[in-house]
Order: sequence, then structure tokens, then C-alpha cells
Amino acid sequence: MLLEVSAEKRFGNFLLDAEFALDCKRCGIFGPSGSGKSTLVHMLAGLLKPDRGKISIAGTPVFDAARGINIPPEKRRVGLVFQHSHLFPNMSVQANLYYGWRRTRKSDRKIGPGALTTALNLDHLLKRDVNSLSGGERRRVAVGRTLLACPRLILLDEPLTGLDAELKSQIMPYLKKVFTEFDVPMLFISHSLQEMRLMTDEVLIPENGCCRKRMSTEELARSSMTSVPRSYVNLLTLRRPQAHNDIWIYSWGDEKLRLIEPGEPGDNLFELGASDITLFKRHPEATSARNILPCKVVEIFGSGGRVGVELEGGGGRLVSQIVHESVRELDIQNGSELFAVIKASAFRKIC
Amino acid sequence: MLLEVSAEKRFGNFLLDAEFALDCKRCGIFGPSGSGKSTLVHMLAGLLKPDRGKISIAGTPVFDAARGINIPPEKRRVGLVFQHSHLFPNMSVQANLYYGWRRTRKSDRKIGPGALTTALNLDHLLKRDVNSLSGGERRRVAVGRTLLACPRLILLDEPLTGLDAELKSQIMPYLKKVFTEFDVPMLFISHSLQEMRLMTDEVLIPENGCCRKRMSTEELARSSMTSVPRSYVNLLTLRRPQAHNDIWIYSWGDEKLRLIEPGEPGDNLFELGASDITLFKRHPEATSARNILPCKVVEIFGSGGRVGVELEGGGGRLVSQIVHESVRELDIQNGSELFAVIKASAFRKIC
Amino acid sequence: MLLSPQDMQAVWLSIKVATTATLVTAPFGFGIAYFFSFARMPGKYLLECLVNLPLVLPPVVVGYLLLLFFGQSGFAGPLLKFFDLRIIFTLTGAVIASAVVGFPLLVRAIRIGMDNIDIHYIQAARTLGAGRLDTLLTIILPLSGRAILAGMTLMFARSLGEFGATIILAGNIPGVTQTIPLAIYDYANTPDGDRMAMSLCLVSIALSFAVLLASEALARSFRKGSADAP
Amino acid sequence: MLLSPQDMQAVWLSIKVATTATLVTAPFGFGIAYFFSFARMPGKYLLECLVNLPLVLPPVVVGYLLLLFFGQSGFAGPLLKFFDLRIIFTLTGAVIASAVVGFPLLVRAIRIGMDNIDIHYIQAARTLGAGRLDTLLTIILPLSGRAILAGMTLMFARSLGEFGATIILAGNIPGVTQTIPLAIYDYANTPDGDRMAMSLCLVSIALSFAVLLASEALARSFRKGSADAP
Amino acid sequence: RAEEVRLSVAASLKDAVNEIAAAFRQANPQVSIVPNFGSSGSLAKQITQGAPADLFISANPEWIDFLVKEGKVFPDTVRIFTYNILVIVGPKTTRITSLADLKNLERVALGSPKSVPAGQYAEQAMRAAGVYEELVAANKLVMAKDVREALLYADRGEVDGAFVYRTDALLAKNTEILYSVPAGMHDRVSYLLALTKEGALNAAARDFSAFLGSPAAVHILERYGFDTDMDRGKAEK
Ligand SMILES: Nc1ncnc2c1ncn2[C@@H]1O[C@H](COP(=O)(O)OP(=O)(O)OP(=O)(O)O)[C@@H](O)[C@H]1O
Ligand SMILES: Nc1ncnc2c1ncn2[C@@H]1O[C@H](COP(=O)(O)OP(=O)(O)OP(=O)(O)O)[C@@H](O)[C@H]1O
Ligand SMILES: [Mg+2]
Ligand SMILES: [Mg+2]
Repeated sequence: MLLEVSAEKRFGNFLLDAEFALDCKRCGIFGPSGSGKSTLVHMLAGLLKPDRGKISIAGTPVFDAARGINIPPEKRRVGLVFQHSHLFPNMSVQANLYYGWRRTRKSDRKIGPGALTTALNLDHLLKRDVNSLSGGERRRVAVGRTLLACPRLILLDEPLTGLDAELKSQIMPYLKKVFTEFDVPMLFISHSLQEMRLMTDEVLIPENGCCRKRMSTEELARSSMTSVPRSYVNLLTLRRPQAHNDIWIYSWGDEKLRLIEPGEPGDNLFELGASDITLFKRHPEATSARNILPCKVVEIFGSGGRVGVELEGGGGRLVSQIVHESVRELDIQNGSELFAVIKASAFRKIC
Repeated sequence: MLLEVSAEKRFGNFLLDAEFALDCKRCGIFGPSGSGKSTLVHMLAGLLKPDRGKISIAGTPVFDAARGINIPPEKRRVGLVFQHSHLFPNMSVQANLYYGWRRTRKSDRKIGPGALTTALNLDHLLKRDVNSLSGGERRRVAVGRTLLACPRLILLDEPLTGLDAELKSQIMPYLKKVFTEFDVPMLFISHSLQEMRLMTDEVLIPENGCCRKRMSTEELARSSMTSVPRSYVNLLTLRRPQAHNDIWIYSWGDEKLRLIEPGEPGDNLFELGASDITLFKRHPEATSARNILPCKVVEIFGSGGRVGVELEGGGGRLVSQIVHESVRELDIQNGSELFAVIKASAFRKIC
Repeated sequence: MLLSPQDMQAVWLSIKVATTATLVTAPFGFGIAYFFSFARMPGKYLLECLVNLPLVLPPVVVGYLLLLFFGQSGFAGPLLKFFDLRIIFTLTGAVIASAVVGFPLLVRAIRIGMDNIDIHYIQAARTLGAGRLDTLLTIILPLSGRAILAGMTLMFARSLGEFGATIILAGNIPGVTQTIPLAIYDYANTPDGDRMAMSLCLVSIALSFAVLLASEALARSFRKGSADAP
Repeated sequence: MLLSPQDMQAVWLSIKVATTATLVTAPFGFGIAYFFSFARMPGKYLLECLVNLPLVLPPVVVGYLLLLFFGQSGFAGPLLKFFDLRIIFTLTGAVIASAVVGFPLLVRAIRIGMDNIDIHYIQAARTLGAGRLDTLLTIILPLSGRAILAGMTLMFARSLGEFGATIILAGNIPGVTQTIPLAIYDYANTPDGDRMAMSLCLVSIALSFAVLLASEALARSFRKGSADAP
Repeated sequence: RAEEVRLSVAASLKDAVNEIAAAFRQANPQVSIVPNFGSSGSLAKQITQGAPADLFISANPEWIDFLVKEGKVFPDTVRIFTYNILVIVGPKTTRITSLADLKNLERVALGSPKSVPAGQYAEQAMRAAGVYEELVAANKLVMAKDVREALLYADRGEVDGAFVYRTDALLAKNTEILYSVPAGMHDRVSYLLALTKEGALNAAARDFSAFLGSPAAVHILERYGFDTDMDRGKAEK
């Protein structure tokens, strides 16, 4: 799905100047409050008419000021999950969910309502009046409603904000699953780097209305290591967990990892903070950490207080974040052999 | 500020049954979506009339079904920051902010508008029409508006949801400061344990409408170690940072800690994950980790995959989270002497 | 309070006229209100002024203009003749007179409600694949429900009281076009007609009260188009 | 289209009457609408029916009832006499007649707008220390702005067209109480007065158009009471 | 169709015409009579616009002339139906012996001379008595929309006197006739009737028209207070 945007929109002092082409299925918009994320997304959905320029989705122009093209929102098949839910107050939860679904051609209906409502934990609410829902319940209905319209591009304007961790981790896998399984390209707006990394491969970074800067989500994550408090996070796919006392042993490539969290028989996605990996020159005996992996330095990036050391081990690559002082002290260079020590509790299951 | 509640409210199938007394300045309500948090808060503010029971604030009854007392919201001086902002659409940002302030007696005005708008980064928005604000901007105005009314109890219904990390960490310290400095008791609703721990000492835990369970926030944090993915977090107050190469050396009691984050001359509050502390039997030489603290085990709690080991060191107490296997292997008991190894990047600055 | 058979007929005719006028004009009122509320067109205000005419002009003038329009030499006269339709001195005429006079009230009421609908609901519906018409019917219509009801109540009440335009377009023929207000008018020329006139007034009031109560009860089942609660 | 001096006077009187009626009743209309919209009282509907009366009854009957009320032997007669106030056959009478007849429209319009105000704004104001009255004036009033304007426009237009009640309460005294509709009536009952009547109609239309445009322009400056944008 | 007679009758004749129609129907039960009562002006306008009517009775000769000009009625079917008498009514305590006494009154109601025939006659009479200009200048005249309204004002005590027809005066409760305006001071108050073009072709309408001049009809009119002295009219003309 190719999204080509070259458009401008002015609101008083604020100018949104979007000039980018994204060719990916999983894209994100990552920018601070007021940088124009919602404005951009409204333009893509056809709800806001740019002052000038053009927008095309998958090669077909949906807006072109010069040629007088402005496809109406309902013809664009671009779904939008709003920052506030905006559920139809005159309908039940069920009617809200099915609103888009009923307006979708049978051949386009890729997502089944049953599975979706179950995943979003909405089954017991179907008959309810939406006005009696709590904040989190509303959000889930809003997400479900848009997904069921099976759009060819889905715009998510902070769809998970306001959900508690439990619900978030419950919805997230389903979101991920539907977006990949049913091949729905998406633009995901979020303030959370973690959500971004899970949901997207590439991000657009608006700054003060200027939407030109793009980078891969991986790059963003690495660059943010030096800027934001939360450092780089490794994403690991671990397989075949086996219980062993209180611990679960997973396969990670040729390596075995010891974790405290149980998983499913198939693939399990885990998060591992780069600063959760401590490097040792020699094998440290008698430690509370359960994983001691021999590995080789592949790349060193960053500087100062936050240096990224990319390691190659039996299972794959990992980034460890250490300080420059340690790099000097341990004399770390490309090719150095080290021991990466990781605690069993350092891994966090995502899905 | 003593808050005594013994009230019921029914909505169809949902029954809110609140029965508690909280005697603290910094309280929270921590419960899943739909557990009745917003409902409870509306009752306290006087916006929702309980079906029966009574509510008293600081000894004065504000509601008593039996005695026919129901003090109107404006007389309760109970502030409420809504889950959605609900800014007055007919007023500028400034007028919104000053709405409550103007209606507060001079003697009750404890918070200065100037400092507040600066802290909330609203100064450049004062003249703006609220309808043109972005989602995050709206939230900040809503928080400011309620704070400026200088209520004797403030209810915050997820006031930080939807803000990006940067803004959150910008507002948080100010919230903390005003609530302690000006002695405004508060009830803080949030899904985030971290926010809870920062803002509150005691939490009420509604479950399916039943609001009876209370615990200290510390207790909640420890108990959540075994249940939620995010484990226990140590909160450390570090002092007098000094630059040393790329690293900052702070004082923590008698101990020195090496961190990558700069701080302010006075007190600095840092977060340190319990699982970011690795324990070693012997001093581990040549490690990338910058902090190696000798310490003694004070308490061991929890079981299975997540065992908390409370340590006493030169600077104070710390909780390390390890697995039971390690407890066995390292033969950790009360009184054991160990080395706690912490990376410089493991600390996260809160304020 | 006893009504003569002729008065009973007048009451019955009034109910018929007011109900028909209300039901027939409601869809048009909704359409016009939608146009006024959402269209961006330069000529909008002129049209709005036109819709308001029956309110601004004395009803008798409205009746006279309608008479000219539907009359033999009027604009619609030949057309009506062609289809062998009769409007003047018929109940249809009374319905038209009531409808025209009440129309601005209906439109205005619906419009106030419509102007208050949160645009986001409409945007959401559009992105979910609903076209303009679809959105109109599934979102705007139900969210205007209360306002439409309010407008219809106004229209009904106004129809019950409509005199000036009706007597000119439909005439004052007992049993055929004589509605309550015309019957009241007739009593003014009868000795001791006051008491009878008052009885008829009370019937009118009772009717409108019933409609008011019914509409309030119905309104409660409609959601308003704004608050994103709770 | 030349107006006789007497017609010019009628136009001027009409403007005076419509403006006064609109401005004087607006606060009451707002108050009553507030009561209807927010009060929870059993007797509410009866009162609502009472307010609707002038809409339901033919204007002539309304005029007759007003005459009975304000007349020398009427309910308010002695009181008026005591204060040496005169209503009947005066411009005040015309204003009262217009006000009474237009009142249900005003109230209904404001109410539709008020019903749409998001309750959370009111709750927010209350928790910020604003009492009921304060909230009414600082939140509900401005958020009803558009609806109030719409109601006032309706009231003004209705006043311009008010004939039946005015002619009974105020009489048809040229230069004193003869407003446009009364002047039109005189012309319409003269075999060749049509042209003059039309001129006066056009003046009415122009007046209401001007008011409509002005109110639309003003409305744009008022926020609606719903959407929590963006 | 032929057995139906559609009337357009000035509202002030309502009860009398209804009674006459009832009498007619007794003799001709196969004929149905459909009355339509309104002000003479609106009835005339309805007829010009093609409203169905066979017989038109106007309280004002002008509207008959108008219809003749418009070609809606046959000029040769126009004839006088009946007459009325202009009187001044007021509270019993007031005494009026001549029109000049009106100057002593606070307010006098009359139908608006522009649109109400009774008002025109009253104006003629006052002009003849030479008091009209003075009363107008003193704003003593209240112009009512019709005779009934003038009577209402007098009945409610809002005015001290009102020009009305004798037939109307009989409806009043609290007033009585203070003075009958002498016939010579104004044109004679006459009600005219005419058959429309359609009505002239309707046998039943012609029959009813004839019946309106019958002694039975005259008797009924007299009971309602109309002046049926045709000869006095002729004598004056
Ligand atoms: N209708 C409008 N009129 C004036 N300014 C507007 C309007 N809509 C948006 N803006 C301004 O444009 C900027 C971008 O707003 P937008 O809602 O796109 O931000 P955002 O990136 O989505 O922020 P957030 O993360 O807080 O939702 C803001 O400064 C906002 O105040
Ligand atoms: N007016 C109402 N009618 C019916 N049910 C209601 C009403 N208001 C709230 N509820 C129900 O009461 C329960 C508690 O709602 P509440 O808004 O208090 O939850 P919450 O804890 O604030 O959730 P969240 O974190 O999602 O905001 C929910 O199940 C909700 O559906
Ligand atoms: Mg946004
Ligand atoms: Mg809530």
C-alpha cells in the first residue's frame, strides 16, 4: 500500500506541511502533542480538505487540488479510530460495531465479528446502550467498530490511550494479528514507543506541523536510546517454553533462555530492555541472573552515557546499552568476546 | 482529611457498593476498567446522588440519605478533573483556567495561576479558543482549571491518560509539588501503577463495584510484583550529582551511585526496577555495570518466579527481584551478604 | 360542556388537518433543515427567508397568496385542473394552509437540534462507509429525533390554531372544511356563542396537551446528539 | 413601491413592537426554557401546556382572552387602573399581544438548544464552585446562544406577522397601534388595495430578512454546547 | 350536482341565512345547501379565484361591483337582499341624543372605515354631523376589524360607545342601543346578493335565490333585526 502525500493545511498560526511517501503495511506517526498528527489523519480520511496539494492511496489519487479530485470519506475506505471514541449514542454496542460491517461489500469482509468481539472482550456488552459504558469499554467498541468496516487503510489515532495495562496487553495481540493476518495496512498514532515498535515498521515524525521526517521504527528506537528516558528495547521471538521448577526455558535460536514467564507452544514475542543486559569480561559465577550468554560484539553505536553494543550470540542479535566508561574499561571493540548476563525476570511478554 | 464513605448506587446490573474511610492526603483508586471508579468519584463530587448511605469529608457530612443532607457540588469544594476534558467551549483557555479561581474566596486561593500555567506549559495558549486545542493541550487545561479552584479535596479521574511521556514527566512533578506544598488532599484515579506510587500513599481497590479493599501503595506495588508483568519498582531519592566523564555520580545515603542521567543539585527522585538489580555471591570483576553495592538481605518475600529480596546497603533499602531457583542456588537467607549489581542506565528519573 | 354535532365534526376535522399537515410536512421539514444546517451555498439565506415568509406575513395574506397560487388563474391552477384536483374549499386546502403556516416553525426547531449534533458522529459514519444520504438517515435523523418531535409538536399546535390562511384557502364550510378555529369564528356571530366557543377552545387545549405529553414521552426514548458520556 | 405616510408609520410601529416584544420576552423565555429543560417537577407539563396555549388557540381567541384579562372589568383591570397604566388600545397592548403569541416559539427554540447541552459542562462548572444561577449565566446561557438567537428571530418574525391578537387588544388605530398586518388588513378589504398591501408585505419580508441575516452572522460567533472537539 | 346550492355569505348573516336555508330545505328536501361564511372581501376574492359558489351575499356593495367587473357574477342577478340599521351602543348610563354628543365620550369604536362597511357608514354619518375630524384628531376613534369587535369593546366597557348594526346590538349583554343613526346621514346599509356564472345555471340556486326574497325569508330576517322595508330604500334612491 503506497501512501503519497504532498499537502498543506493551515490553522491560524499552525501550518501542517506534509510531504512524504510511505510504502509499508505497518506505519506509524510518532510526534509530540500538538504536532499535527490528528490533523494529518483527518486529511487522509477525507474529513479535512487540504488547502493545496495531493494525496494518493495505492496509486489512486483521493485528493488533488489541481485536478479537482476529492473522494468523499465513505468512498476512500479509510478507517479511522478517533482519539475520543465518538460512539453513536443512538445505537447499542452491537449496532455500533456492525455499522461499518453492514456497509462493507461481502467480498471485502475480511474480519469476522465473532472473533473480534471476543478478543476485545465485548461479548457481554453487545446489547448495552453505549452511553452507559465506561471509558475503557467505549474505546474497545470504537476500535472494533472501525476494524469491522474492513478498510483498505486504517488510521488509529491513539487507540490504546486510556486503557489499563491488562486490557492493552489483551487488545494489542489482536490488533497485531488482524493487521498482519488480514493484510490491513495501517497508520498508527501513539505516544508510546513500545506500541510503535510492536505495531509499525516505519514511522513518520511530524515536528511542529512539518511531516517529512521518516525513519524505520528500529532506527527511531535506537535514536531514542540517547534522547528519551526509556532506552532501547530488544524484541525477541522465543519458542517452545518448557517448565523447569519455577522457571520456563525457551529456545532462542540455538540458545536456551530462562524466563519467569510462561508462554504458548508456538512463537512468543518478548521485550528485553537493552539496559537489562549486563556485559562481563569473564564468566561471572554464582549470580542471581539466570542467563549467561557468550557472544561477540558486532557493532557499537551511540556515545556518552548511552552506548549501544550490538551482540551476536547463539540465538541472534541483541543490543545492550552500557555507558562509555564501561566500553573503555572492558575494552569493548568490534569482535570482542563477552558474556551477556540477563535476569529471568527481565523479559516482558508482549504476545 | 478524613473521607468516610458508606454508600450504594445501582445502574442496572452494576452495583457500586462503597464502604471505606480514608485518612490520608494522597490517596488513589486503582481498579480495572468498568470497576466503578468514575461512578464513585462522581458521587464524592456531588454530581451523582447515591441511592442510600452517607458520605462525609473531613468530618462534615456532605451526603446523608437518612438525614436528608445533600450538599450541592459547588459548596463541597471538591474539585474534579474529568476523564474527558470537558473544557467550556464558549471560553478561551484563559477563561477556562480562571473559571474556578474567580469563584474561590481570596483566602482559599493557595495556588498561583502564573506558576501553574507555566508548569503546565500553557502560557502560549492562554488566548486560544479551546476548541482548537489538541487532545493533550486540552487535558493540561482541564488539570489546570481544577487546580486553580483550590478545592479542599481534588479528584483526578485519569488526568494524565493521553499525554505523551515527555509531557507527563513535565506535569507530574508539578502535580506532586502542588499537592504536597499546598496541602490539597486528593484521590487519584489511574491505571498506571507508577503514577499511583508517585502520587499516592494509599489506594482503594474497587473490584466489580465493591469499594472496600484498601492497601498502602507500597503493599499494592509489592503484591503486583507477582501478578502484573511490570515488576516492583524501587523509588530512590538521590542527591548532589557530580559529573564524571559521561557519568553522573550521586549520593545515596553513604553510598555513591553512578548513573547516566543528569539531575538537579537538590533531591532527585529516581525509579529503579527490582529486576534491574542482579545479585552476586562474589564481587564480579570487569563488568559493564557501574554499580556494585555490598549489602545484606533483610527480608525475602514472594515465591516462584518472582521472589523479592529486600536488601540493606549503605544508602538504604532496595528490593531486588529474582527467581526462586537463584535463591536456592545462591543460598540466600536473611542476613546473607551479597553484591547488588546495577547498571548506570537502570535508573529512570521521575522528578 | 356539550358540543353540537357540527362542533364534533369541527374537532374531528381539526384533528385530521393537524395530523395530516404534521405528518406530511415532517420529511420536508427535515430535508430543508438539513440543507440549511449543512449546505454551504450563497443562496441559502434567500431560501431561508422564503421558508420564513409564512411566519412573517399575516396568515390572511398567506392564505390570499395561496389562493392566488392555487386559483384558476394562478400558477398551479391549470395543472390542478389537468389532474382534476381541487384544493380551494377542500380539506386538502386546509391541510396546505396549516402546513405552510407551520412549516417555518418545524424547520427552525429541527434545525436547532441538528446544529447541535457533534460533527464527529458524522465523520465517524462517513469513514465507516456511510454516504451522505446514509449518514443522514442513520445518524443525523435519529440524533435529531428530539428536535423533530419538538418541531412536529409545534406544527401540530400551530395547525390546531390556524385560522387566517385556512378560511381563505379552504373556506368555512361546516362539515367539510370548518375546523375548530373557524367554528369559533362562527360563534362570534351568534348570540351566546361565547360559551360554545370556549368549549371548543378547551377541546383544542386538551388535544395539544395530549400531543405534548405523547411527544415528551417519545422524546425520552431519543438520544440527544451531543454528549460523549460518561 | 411608494408607501403612504400612514404606512410608513405602520412600518415604524411594527419595528418598535417586534423589537420590544422580542427583547422583553427573551429573558423570560430563557428562564422558562431552563425550567422546562432542567426541572424535575410533576406539574411541569401543565405549565408547558399553558405556555403553548397561544400557539394552539386562534390568535383572535388569544386576543379576546387578553382583552378579558387586561380589560376594565377583567382580572388585571383594577390593578392597571390603580397604577394608571393603559394596555388596551395602546402600543403596549400590541407588544403584549405579539409577545404572548410568539412566546411558545421562543421557549421551544431555546429549549431544544438547551436540551442539547452536554451535562458535563454543567457538572464541571458546579465542581468549580459555580452555583446553579452562576452556572446558568456563565455556562448554560452562552451555550444556548445560538438557540436563543434562533428563538428571538422566530419571535421577531412572528411579531411582524401578528394580526389577530393585536387587533383585538390594541385596536387598529392608525398612527397609534396600526402595525403592518393591520394596515394590510385594511387594504386587503378594499377592492383595489392589493398593490398597497403587497408593498407592505415586501417591507415585512425585507425586515425579517435583515433580522435573519443579522442573527445568522451573530450565531456564528456562538459556540454550540455539544462537541468536545477535536 | 344540480341539487346542491353553494353559498358564500357575509358572516354577519350567518344565523339568519342558516334559518332561511333550513326553511327552504323543508320545502325542497332534495336540495342540499352548503354555506361558507366569511368576510365579504375574502369571499369575493375566493370567487374570483374559482372557488365553487353559486350565490354570493355581500355586506358591502363594493365587492359585488368588484365581482361584476371581474365577470364572475351576472349583473342582472344582483339585487338587494336586506337592509340594516346603524346604531350606537353603549352602557345604559350614557345618553346620546345626537352625533355631536360623541364628543363628550372618551372612546368610540367603529369598524375600520377602510375595510368595514359599517365603519364607512359611521364615517359618513359623523362627517355629515361635522364631528369626524375632531374625533380623529383627539384619537377618540378606535378602529375595529369588524362590527363584532366594535361591539365587543362596548360590551366589555373598553369604549363608551360603538357604531354597530342593529342586528349585532341584539347580541350584546351589557350594552343597549343608545341612538339609532338617522337614515339620511349615510348611505343605506344594504346587503346585496348575486348569482355567480355557475349559480345562474343551477336551478336549485335560482330557486333558493328566489326564496331569499320570499315572505318567509323576510319574516326570519325581521326576527333577527334586519330592516326589510324595501320601499323605504327605493324611496330614498
Ligand atoms: N480547527 C483548528 N483551529 C485552529 N487550530 C487548530 C485546529 N485544529 C487543530 N489546531 C492546532 O493544530 C495543532 C495540531 O493539532 P492536532 O490535533 O493535529 O495535534 P496532535 O498531534 O494530534 O496532538 P495530540 O497528541 O495532543 O492529539 C495544534 O496546535 C492545534 O492547536
Ligand atoms: N448511567 C449508567 N447506566 C448504566 N450503567 C452505567 C452507567 N454509568 C456507569 N455504568 C456502568 O457502571 C460501571 C462502572 O462505570 P465507571 O465509569 O464508573 O467505570 P470506571 O471504573 O471509571 O472505568 P474506566 O476506567 O473504563 O473509566 C460500568 O460497567 C458502566 O458500564
Ligand atoms: Mg491528536
Ligand atoms: Mg472512568
